[in-house]
Amino acid sequence: MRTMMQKLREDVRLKEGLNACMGCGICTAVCPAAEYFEYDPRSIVVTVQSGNEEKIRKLIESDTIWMCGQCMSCKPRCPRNNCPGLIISVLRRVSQETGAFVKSRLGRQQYLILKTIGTNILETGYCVYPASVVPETHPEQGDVWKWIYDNKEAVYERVGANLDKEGPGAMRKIGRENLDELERVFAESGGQTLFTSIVEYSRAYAKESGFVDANGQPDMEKYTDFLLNEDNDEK
Amino acid sequence: MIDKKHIAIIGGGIAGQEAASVLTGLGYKVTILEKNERMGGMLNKWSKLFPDFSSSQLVLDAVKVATDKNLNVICNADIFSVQKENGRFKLSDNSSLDVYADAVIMSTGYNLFDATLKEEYGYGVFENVITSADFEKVHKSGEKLTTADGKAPRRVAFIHCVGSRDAKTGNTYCSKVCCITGVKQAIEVTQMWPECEVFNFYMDLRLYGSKYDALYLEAQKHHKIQFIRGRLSEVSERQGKELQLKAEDTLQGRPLRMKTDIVVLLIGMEACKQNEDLCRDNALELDENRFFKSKNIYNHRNSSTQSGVFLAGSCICPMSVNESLESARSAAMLVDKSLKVQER
Amino acid sequence: MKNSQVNVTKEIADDNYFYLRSCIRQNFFPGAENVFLDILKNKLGKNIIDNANHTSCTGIGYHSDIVPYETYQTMVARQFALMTEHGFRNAAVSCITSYGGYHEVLETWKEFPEEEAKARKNLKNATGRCFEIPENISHSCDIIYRFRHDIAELAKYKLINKQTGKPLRIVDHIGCHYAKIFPDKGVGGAEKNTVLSAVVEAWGGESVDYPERRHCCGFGFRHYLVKNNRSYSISNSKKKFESMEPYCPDMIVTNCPGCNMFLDKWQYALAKIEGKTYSGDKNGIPVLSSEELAALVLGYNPWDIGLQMHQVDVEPLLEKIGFDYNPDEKYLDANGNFMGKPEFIGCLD
Amino acid sequence: MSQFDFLQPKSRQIEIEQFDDRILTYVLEREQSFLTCISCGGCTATCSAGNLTSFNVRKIGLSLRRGNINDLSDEVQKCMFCGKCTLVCPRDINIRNVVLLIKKGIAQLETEKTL
Repeated sequence: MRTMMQKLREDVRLKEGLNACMGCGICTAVCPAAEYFEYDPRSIVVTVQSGNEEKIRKLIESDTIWMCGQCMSCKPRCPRNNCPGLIISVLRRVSQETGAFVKSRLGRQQYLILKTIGTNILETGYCVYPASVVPETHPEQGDVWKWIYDNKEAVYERVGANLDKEGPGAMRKIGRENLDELERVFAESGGQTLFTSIVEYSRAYAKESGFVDANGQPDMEKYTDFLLNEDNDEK
Repeated sequence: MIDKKHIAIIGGGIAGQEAASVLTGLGYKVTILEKNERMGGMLNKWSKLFPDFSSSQLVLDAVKVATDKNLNVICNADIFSVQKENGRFKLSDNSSLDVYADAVIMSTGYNLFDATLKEEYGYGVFENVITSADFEKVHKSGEKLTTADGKAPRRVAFIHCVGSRDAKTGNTYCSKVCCITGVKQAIEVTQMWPECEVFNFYMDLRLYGSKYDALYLEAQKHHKIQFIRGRLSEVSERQGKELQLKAEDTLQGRPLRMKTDIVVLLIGMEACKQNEDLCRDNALELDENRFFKSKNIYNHRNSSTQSGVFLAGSCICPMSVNESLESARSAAMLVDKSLKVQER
Repeated sequence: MKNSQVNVTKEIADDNYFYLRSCIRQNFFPGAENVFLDILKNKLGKNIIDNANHTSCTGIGYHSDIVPYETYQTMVARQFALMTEHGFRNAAVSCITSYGGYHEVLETWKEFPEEEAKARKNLKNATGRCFEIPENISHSCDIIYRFRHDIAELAKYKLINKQTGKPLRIVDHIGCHYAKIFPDKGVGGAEKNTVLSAVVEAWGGESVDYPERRHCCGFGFRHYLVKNNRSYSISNSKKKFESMEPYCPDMIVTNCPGCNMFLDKWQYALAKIEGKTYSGDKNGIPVLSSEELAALVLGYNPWDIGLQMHQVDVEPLLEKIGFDYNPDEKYLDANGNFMGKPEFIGCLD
Repeated sequence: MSQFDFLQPKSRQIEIEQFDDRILTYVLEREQSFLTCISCGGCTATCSAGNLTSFNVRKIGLSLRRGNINDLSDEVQKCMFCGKCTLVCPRDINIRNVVLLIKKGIAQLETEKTL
């Protein structure tokens, strides 16, 4: 069996992101996640650098690796040219491939992201799509967005967009042939495998946690509900 | 035969002068070639020395070579070429100056790191960000350190490792003297302004020298100087030219933000740019940090990779004043030894 | 703040662009993309193509970790293939995440040629397409920066308060992925970025520095995407607003679609939560992208370019500039019929 | 319940200006040696309570310096006052007394509050 460290090292981004860390804390100083969470990118880098299997395993099972916001503010400051944000990406990949992500609350949310962004990508060709920014679940988007949402066709047309229509333009309908290509890219390059891995581990966890339907199969609607309302320790 | 031998010393700072004084004492003819108008080099810019706050003038006066018939001092001589010709060395500057010597000592010293390159610290942009060298200038003038608009600072922050141990600036080595300089200058600030809060932001405190740690203890105990372990990430300016710092309090693992009136950047030492010129026409080499490369760093530290050319002081690597003087004396002894061997 | 001491000079192509759209900008500020194309084609006489076959680069999926790097590289390769097929070598990128992503992929390929080979193989197998590495990748703000003086010459308005005659006080926010990942890919570098401040100054405004200028807006990808995580996002935007507040800015200019949206919406949400704004009035600080700002100085009809889609009302800003516009047309559809209006605009009642 | 309840802006960034230094002042007036702490962790390594619980003496010192009074009051309860920390301190700080003073200081603050 490959060790955690081997799994991490297979990713080129670890080579790009980790030279040697001297623990100065210049990354944590400007890290938006460190300001909000009990989070310290410096200590993550130190853990990965230690190569300690047990510690790394604990790390990828923890909430910690999911706190980074991927802004990469750490990158331009590091005096050793490391990039903690990139190291995090690698940890997250391994966490999802090995199923460790379901062991933490923030990790489990990957299922929610897959269901929203992943579905958007494959079905529309966009990461964000107007119909999916539902005002009820996005109250912070405000009344203007609600008005846009309720009058999508007219508003997008007014500002010259091409919502859901053929041809080029903003928010145009991305043609079937393009979506097919996108799907094949995902199948060919491991995107689909990752989707499946997230879904399968989430289903197993849902079942284990008792979110099952009458036939004893995982009830993913119930599970989604659970994830959406799962207690936030931060509050 | 000694009095027939001529030694050229490039650089009239404390290392060059100390070497000259040993060599003239032994009876050699010596020429010091100084690129500036006056002798003394970088130490001219310093006010008080660590660890005991002696005046730098004391050292400058002590190294001043007594007028000696064997000593020739040439200022404004910016040597850019050292060539071996018929077993001797020919040193030339940009004008018509040519000096011939049997042996050469490099004592070209160091440059200060250009703090504007560390853009995120705002030197040259925010008026209240100064360097350790700027602080010495203020101290030397006998004035008190004030903010740009002349007010007494309520808080001063010293920032360690500026231009040292930093791949971003290309200087991955430690400049060694900045830690203790930070402690010394912090104390000096509290001596100027007893009410002022003084902070040091550091990664490691590398207080390697004799009596340095005692100064650290004194700084904590008697001057209530505070030390925060975390490398400074950025400086920005708030209204009224007050500064804002961001670092991690690494011992707590939390980001920290602090307002301060003045930031002092402890800038590191870099090799002189003209070292490259000086290597061009001979077998001299530079090391990975652009300082002169020693034949070996243990028992031939003062020997360069060109036989007959010797190294003294901080052109080898960052050094404190006393190390520089010791290095100069040992370079001089090595010159003596090598010329005597030649003689035989 | 004085401009950069260490000048980062960056190549910005001067014509023949292949436009790569942004998911977020199309969604929230589609007018900004359209007017950018219009300015380039019809005001500056440039050749820029808007291709119907390109898709999302999947960057949001990549940074929220549901899209693996190998897939992301292949998606980027597909965009490059479309460029190659149309004979274009210069990309004009609307999204900052894509912009950083394209450069990240190119840097990876430079360091690890085997990754490029893999992406080529994946793309070929999946789509039959091939690609050449683009010569130049610029963000739309780079292009506006490059032609800022040409735009200034064509401008109908200056960024000057018409009543006081003083320049508008403008703070900028640079999207993190514009220059933090690769400082040499951003005008002015990562620390003293000048791509927006130079534009503001060229059009008569005053670029105002503020302490948290380089702080992230707080998107955080997964942190905004999951509702329960959004406190992260609003907390970081709040930090920026608090830091801007004492400088009384007339507006915020951004280069990143996401930042533009968050800085607009979080002002509203903060007002709802805390009962305060950071602008000294009830409206909030208007947030415009560099595309929208260019369109304004060129005198485009604000409702053609979609400024009615902002939560913080832009009308007070239009008034300040002395902009000649018709407030009654704000909520008319393409045929001039009233399409209803938002229940509430701005931040506080 | 507001529709915005899910949003709770906050920051855990340390703001030096907002330090509550009442306990620190109280301790320093009575145990000046604490000034010279270098956060080496020698105390934590030898601590009897720390070997059994999550108690960390070095961090107590930090919390004291950074004015985190809330953290302090819970933490100091875990100290067993064995005094080993004082024996190993390279700066010869009477750490045992520091912890004792923190307890007293907090108690005094509480009394002031109730008065």
